This record gives sequence, C-alpha cells and structure tokens, in this order.
Amino acid sequence: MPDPAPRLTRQDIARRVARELPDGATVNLGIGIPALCANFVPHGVELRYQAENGILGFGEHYPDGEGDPDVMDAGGKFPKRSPGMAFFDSVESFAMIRGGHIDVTVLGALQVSRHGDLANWMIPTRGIGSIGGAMDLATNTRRVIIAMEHTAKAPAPRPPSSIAGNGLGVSSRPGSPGGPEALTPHPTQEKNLLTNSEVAKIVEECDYPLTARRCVSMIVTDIAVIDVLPEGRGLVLRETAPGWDAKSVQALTAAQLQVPAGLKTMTLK
Amino acid sequence: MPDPAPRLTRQDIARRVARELPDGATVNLGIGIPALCANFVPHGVELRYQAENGILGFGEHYPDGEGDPDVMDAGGKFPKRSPGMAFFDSVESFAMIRGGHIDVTVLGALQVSRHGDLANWMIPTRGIGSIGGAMDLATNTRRVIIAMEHTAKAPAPRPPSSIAGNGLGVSSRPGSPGGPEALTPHPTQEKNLLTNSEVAKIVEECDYPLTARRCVSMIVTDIAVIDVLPEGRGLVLRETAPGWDAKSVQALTAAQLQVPAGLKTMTLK
Amino acid sequence: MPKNKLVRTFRDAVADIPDGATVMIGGFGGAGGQPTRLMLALRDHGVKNLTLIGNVAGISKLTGYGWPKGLDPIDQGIFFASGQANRIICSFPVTGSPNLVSEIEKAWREGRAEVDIVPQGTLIERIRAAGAGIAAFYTPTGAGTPVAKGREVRIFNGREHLLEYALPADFALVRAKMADAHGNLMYVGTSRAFNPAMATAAKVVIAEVDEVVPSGGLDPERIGTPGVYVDRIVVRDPGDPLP
Amino acid sequence: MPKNKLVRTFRDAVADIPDGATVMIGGFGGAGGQPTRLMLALRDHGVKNLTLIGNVAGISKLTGYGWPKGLDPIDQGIFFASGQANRIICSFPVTGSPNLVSEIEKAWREGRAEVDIVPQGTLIERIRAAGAGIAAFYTPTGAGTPVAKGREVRIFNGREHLLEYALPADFALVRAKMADAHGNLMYVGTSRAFNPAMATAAKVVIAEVDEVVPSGGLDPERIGTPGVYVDRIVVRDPGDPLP
Repeated sequence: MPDPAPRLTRQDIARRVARELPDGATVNLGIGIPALCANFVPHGVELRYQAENGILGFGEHYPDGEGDPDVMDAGGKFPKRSPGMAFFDSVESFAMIRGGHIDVTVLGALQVSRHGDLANWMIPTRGIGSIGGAMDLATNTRRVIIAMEHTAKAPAPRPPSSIAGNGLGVSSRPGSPGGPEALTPHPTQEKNLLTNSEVAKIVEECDYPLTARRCVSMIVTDIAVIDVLPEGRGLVLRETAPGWDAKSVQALTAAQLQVPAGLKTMTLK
Repeated sequence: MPDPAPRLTRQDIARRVARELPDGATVNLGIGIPALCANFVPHGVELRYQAENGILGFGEHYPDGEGDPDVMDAGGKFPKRSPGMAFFDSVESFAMIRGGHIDVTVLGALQVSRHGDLANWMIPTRGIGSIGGAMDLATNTRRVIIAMEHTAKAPAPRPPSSIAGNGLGVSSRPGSPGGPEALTPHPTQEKNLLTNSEVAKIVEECDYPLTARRCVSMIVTDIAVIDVLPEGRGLVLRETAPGWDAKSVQALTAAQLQVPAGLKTMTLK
Repeated sequence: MPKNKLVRTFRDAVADIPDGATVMIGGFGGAGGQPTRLMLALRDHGVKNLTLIGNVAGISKLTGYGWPKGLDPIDQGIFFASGQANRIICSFPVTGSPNLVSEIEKAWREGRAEVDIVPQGTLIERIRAAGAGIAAFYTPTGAGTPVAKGREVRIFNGREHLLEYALPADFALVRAKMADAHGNLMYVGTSRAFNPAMATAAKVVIAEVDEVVPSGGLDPERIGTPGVYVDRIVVRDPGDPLP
Repeated sequence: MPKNKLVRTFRDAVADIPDGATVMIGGFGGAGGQPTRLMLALRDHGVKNLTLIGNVAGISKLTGYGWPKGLDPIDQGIFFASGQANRIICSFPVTGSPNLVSEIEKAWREGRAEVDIVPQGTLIERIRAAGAGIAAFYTPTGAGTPVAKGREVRIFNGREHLLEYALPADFALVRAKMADAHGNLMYVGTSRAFNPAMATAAKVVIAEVDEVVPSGGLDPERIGTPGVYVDRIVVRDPGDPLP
C-alpha cells in the first residue's frame, strides 16, 4: 500500500510531542528527534530541562561546537548559562531520575511493543550498544513519550563477511576465537517486514534487547499519535497525520491498534 | 585493694590519646573525654577533624554558647571558621565515615570486651539510648581508640517505683500496658562489681547492647593504656598510670590482661 | 509540580498535613538548619498521631545542644510535650544521663510514644534511598548489635551486612538560607545536614528560608537542593529573632 | 594519607599504576571534567592489561561529542588504540551508527577487549556505593532487560529490582577546576559528573586541576570533593591549550 500522504518531518514529530509537555514540568529529552522538542514548546509553557550529566534548568544552546565544555548537556552540546540553573554531579542526577522526580522524558526507540515495552539501545546484529541514561529514564520517569519515525528501513541483506556481535548482550565479551561470524538477517526484521524497504517498529513483542518493560505512555511518529494503555491493555490510535487514516497507519504497524470513535487528525500549527 | 596512686584526670586521658593521632590524619572525636583530645595534640602534628554533621577541617571553638549556629560540630558546639574547611551534608558525611575514609576515631565507652567489642550507646536499665554516629564510626573507622575512665560507679539499688525500660532494644516501644516495672540491678553489674562502689568497664564479654563487634584497637583510661589484639587475641597492657602496676590495673579489670615484658609507665608531659 | 511555590504563611504551608502523617524534620539537631517556624506552625496546627523522622531529637531544650546562649531552645520534643506525635524514628533521642529526661524519653517512659533508634548513617542513607529510587541497601553498620534484630544479614567480602530499606515520608519540613523562584535551595555551613536528603524523600516538601531571590539570584554552583524537589517555600520575617 | 599531595608532573603522578590495574576515569564524556593530561600520561607510561571504568567512552574522537570545534578530541579510546586496555566498564561505548566504529568497538569486534555496558544510573550508584561503604543495593533499573542476566531479582513494593554491587577501583583519575593545599577539590558546571563519586571509590585518587590555591583559598561551601579522598594533585601548565 503506497503512502496516502507525505510523512511528517522530524520537526513536525517534535512539534507534536512538545504539546504534551505540561507547564512547569521537569523534562529530560533524549538525543535525536526528542532534543528538537525544545524548539517547539508552546508560548506560555515553561519547562525545566534536566540532563543526565548534572544540569537542571538550561535553555538555549550555543551554535554547534561553540560554548564552554564545562557547561554541557547529555547530548554533548553546550547550553548557555541561564537564570535558575543548577549543577550537580552524576550521583545526584541519577538519584533525581531513579527516584522518579522527572515528570516527562522523551526518547527515541528501535521498537515499542503493544504493552509499552521499549527497546532502544542495541541493534542485535551489531552485538554491542550504548545504554547511557536510557534505562534509568525509561524505568523511572513518570511519563515516557517516544518520538520516532513509524518504521525503520529494512536492512540490506548482509554480505557473508560482515561483522556481527556475539550476542552476549550486556557484557559484550570479545568475539569468539574463530573471529566474527556472518549472521543471517535478524528474525525480527523478517517477521516485521512490511514491504521490501520497511520494517515495523511498533510490534506485538519486542525482540530487540529491552530498555525497560511497560514504560511507554505515548508514541508520536511521522504518521500517528498512539496512546499505550496501562497494564498491557494495548495501543489506541489517537491521531493520524494529515491524509492518513487508521487503515494506512495499521498497515505500517505490526501490533493491533484500537481505533476509537474520536480518531483525530494531527494539527501541527 | 585501695588505689596505689591517684587516677588520671580526664585531661590526662585526652593528653595520652592525643599522642596516638598521626600527623595528617583525619580524625573524628566523640563527645566527652574524646573531644578534649584536640587540646593536647603535640606540636607539629596537623590533624583534619571531621564531624558527623558535615564538616571537615575545623579547629578552635568559640566560647560556650557563642558562635554561629550554621557552623556547628556534632557535639552541638560552634567552631570558628578556619582555612581549608569543607561543608557537606549528612549523606556525604556518612559516606565518608561508612566508606572507611576516617583514619582514627576516639570514642567513649560503657563497656569494652577482651575481643574489642564496644558498648557505648545504652544502659540496659534505662531501656532507651542514643546511637547517633557511634555505630557507623565504630564499625567503619580504620582505628578506634576508646578514651574513658577505667571503671564506672556502681549504681545505687533502684527503688521499687523506679522507671525502667521495656528492654525491647532498638525499637523502643512504649512501656507495657501495666506501666513501668521495677528491675533488679542488671546482672552485668553484679558480675563485674569490683568493690561496693565500682563496676568494671573492661570485661570478658559485653552484656550491654553492642555498638560494634571487634572494632576497638586501643583503650586509654585513667589508669592504663591497653592494646586490643586483632582477631580476638585479647588485651595487652602497654602502660600504667604513674604509681600503678599490672596487678592493681588487673584488679579493676574484669577481663584478663596480658602483661608483656616491656610494660611502661604513661608519660604525660 | 506547582510553578509558584511561594506560600504566604507558615500556617498555610502546613495546613494540609493530616492526622497520622509521617513528617521529616530537617537539620541535624540544634538551631542551625532546623525548620523551627514550620515546626511551631505544625504544633499550632494541632494535628495528631504524627510519626516524626529526625536525627538528634528532643535534646536541645534540656542541654542547649546546638543553640546559642540566651535563647530558649526549641526542638522536636514540642510534639511529644503537646501529645501530637506518638512515634519518632531518629538516631539520638535521649541525653547521656538518665536524670536528664527529654520530652521524648518522658513520652516513651509513659507509654505514649514509640522510639525507633537508628544508627545515624543508616538513617540518612535510608532517607536518601527513598529519594533516590533505591529500594534497599546493605550496610555493615549495626551488624552484631541490637540493630540487627529482624534484619536480613548477608556476608559481603567476609563482613556481615544488614539489609536496610528506604525510608520515605508524607511531608518533609526543611530549612535553607535562600531560595529562588524555581525552588532551588541554598544552604550554608553545617545547616545542610539532613535537609538535602529529606527534600528528596517526601511526597510534599516544604522549605523554610530566610530569603527568596528572583530567578538568577542564586549561584548555580551553590544549589544544595535543585528546585525539582521543592513544593512550597515560606520566607521568614526579616529580623526573626529565632536562629 | 600524605600531607603534601602535590606531584610535579603528570608522568610522576601515574608512574606507579601497574599492569592489570583497574582505573576509573572521571568526567562524563567530552572535554569538560575529563582528566585528559593524566590520561595521556597514563598512555605514555605504557602500562598494559588495564580495566577502565568510565561513562561515555570512545565517542568524542568520532563525533566531537562534548568537545569544542577545532580541536582533535581525546577520549578513552586512546587506551584501546594503543592496546593497553582490554576491558572497559561503562554506559555508552558505541555510537548510534554501526558505521561509526570507535576504537573501543573496534577492539571489541577484533576480540581484543571486553565491554561491560551498565546503565548509567547503576554505574554511578555502584561507584558511589564503593566509596560509601554500601556493599550492594537494589535498583529497579534494568529489570526485565538483558542487564538482569546473572543478577539477583527481588520484589519491593510490587516492582522487580536488581541487586547491584559496589564497584571500586585501584586508581581514579579525576579532573577539577581548583584544589587547595588540603586536597579539597572545586568543580565547575557539569564537569562534576562522575568525578566526585570516583574520587571516593579508588585506593589511590589522582586529581588533575587547573590551579592550586593555598589553604583558605577555596570557599568551604563550594568543595565538591573534601580533601580526605584525594591522594595526589597535579596542576596543569597555565595556558594549556587542551580544554
């Protein structure tokens, strides 16, 4: 099924997510699309941004590569000093995160399941990944919003000589003595293959390594806004991108979407 | 057996202990005789005093009751601000203590056993006591020195109407519905009764509630200096107060003292 | 999380603390860092059956501990004298002498109060754990002592450790020198003590401060409690005679 | 605890780090707070079989993460490029793209290095625990994920938690803005990060600072690492071009 209308830009995804951030909230934005949300916060809404490396209350950034390396955010960018900021160390920063004191986090995802499980730190065929603050944020933040493209590109068939991890997971020990071995395409990707070029990221069960279970509250993509019901009660399609309908969104989704009577079109003004 | 010579003053006990504090050491002094040690540190020895409430590197105090309540030590006294001080909160203060970063602590005691067990926070007949920082300090400091009088006064027989705790230990729940009950003198005090007026504080086994097991390295009293050998290998009498000998010290001690050939007389200049 | 955290009076700040609440009281013991005005307001509020969490408790009134000369010390004993508290979890509730009997010890002797005595390092670590999302931890402190009673014991590196649980509260009353419009708190000297940890560990955190400054008025390097933890701020009258 | 903690050169400061040592490297990832001169000295020292403990590791060189424009970033990858490290415990060792391969990922792919990937909050809490005398703790982070593999799982308040152990080291290399004669360290901005905790968690703590001031030269309210933790201090040359 061809796309019925253009997909949204990364900026539009961020713009839609930004509306979910309530006035006064303390917010941690992941790298990528999530970080863009700060550019689209509605007028009158004041947020307090927290970053894992120990900063609360930053705002504008210096142009790329400029600024003071002693005032960084968790994405490695340099925010300007702004009134009301607080600096603290990583112990305090993760006490804040783990203790549930962050109101909302916006993260990217590789897969989200119909139960709200999140996988966003390792592509299994790579065999090694970066967890960073994602597990602490996803596990312990009051509201976890995923901002991502609805589908991923299907991987090209891997040449036999390609490098692949040993699948040992978190403790990634050196490759087996025989050296790297070729892997066939990951079974997930076959199961969730939608077309020759696209793989679903919203799936029945994640088979990528999890970041946290049942943590996601909402998914905003380039074609839809989806609520994740608590206690594994599934996914509800709330909004579609202009020109998209429930059927066309479902076609790019490998988990069953519940479609309520009040399905809306995303507004992006 | 009458005392062969005067017992030392509290100041003299503190003076003797002060010589055990090595140059450059970080030291936590308990209240009472231990706090007096700071007055007798030998010339040329620089110590860094730590107090549980979150201060490192204090020195001189204001006269009693004067000073700034925002700069206190753990005894509730007000030290003057001095160069090189550091303030921190109680989390950090006990991370420092529990983590084994204090070189020496000097504490008072109710009882010390021949294995170096320490009891210093509750008189059993009272039924309630104050632990404060004592357990953390005694359990985790590299070297624990006890500064105390060698014996305690024997308690007067308690009148039948006297109040007594319920013996519930650490969680001291309200007295039994029948109200407070009279207790006979604590069996310890009978066992360790040395004369009609004195009870031993250095004992075979503590029967007061413990502060920590096998934590004490040295005991300095008003009549002796005693080393506690590691691994429960007992007590060694190192020094006696002027005019006292091993026999007269042993007579006021309810645990066996090993007396080496090199027994010395305490010098207090 | 309210954006405007300023509350006009101490009375208003504690007005919703209900009977039976668990309330943390910051500071160490002594005047510095103690939320004395909030404590007095809570007493006057008249709420009952409180469980308090503090450190040195009920000692200052008797001994002057941590109070400047010439003032009548106020301490957590006020809630036991008034019969409002029937339990306290603390490290240091009685004096060194059985003849110097605090309001807390008196209430305990009379069967009106339960007193849970916790080693100070374990107490502050349990409070921190509650704020930091740590459900429980193993500490060597208290092993082989009455503190170990009812505790799980486990050996690490050949040493006995006790399993200790996070200790949260419904409300925390804390004291700081200054606050800004975001609720960031700045402490001075040893008046930090239990305040920063307690400010992370209660559902509602109420701060008593000497001064509030506008956004940007505090050095970001000197924030002891980031504003994310603070729900309400009450400012003392300038020239308040209480330390 | 030496009274004079000042060491003249970076080379002297790391000279006794032996083959096989476990070395913590402070900062967060990026130039700020990274003990870059100590790292370069350790590399030049030529020691082998190191286990490193860091956070974001080996990324800056590839992506410029946390480095100002126009400089050639230095990161923990130098120890893998040189073959001196064969293990790293960290939270973020690879880029988001399999095509941007760091020295650490390369060493791992080639079977030259073991990489233990730990959630950042668990990593810093384990380091803190090592310094704070906490043998182990229960965190909800990682439950139900590959991180749980081999971990004890326990339910608290209806949630699964993992038992995580203290993570100490033989040496810690940390970076601060200023030190005083007592070894007190002052940090600025986000250059705190992993430094203060690492400074508590190693047998020998070596601090790289921009400036040393005499006793009394630091504000006692601004000490990020009290001197009790610090064994050695090395001062950078004024005008060192490295951030």
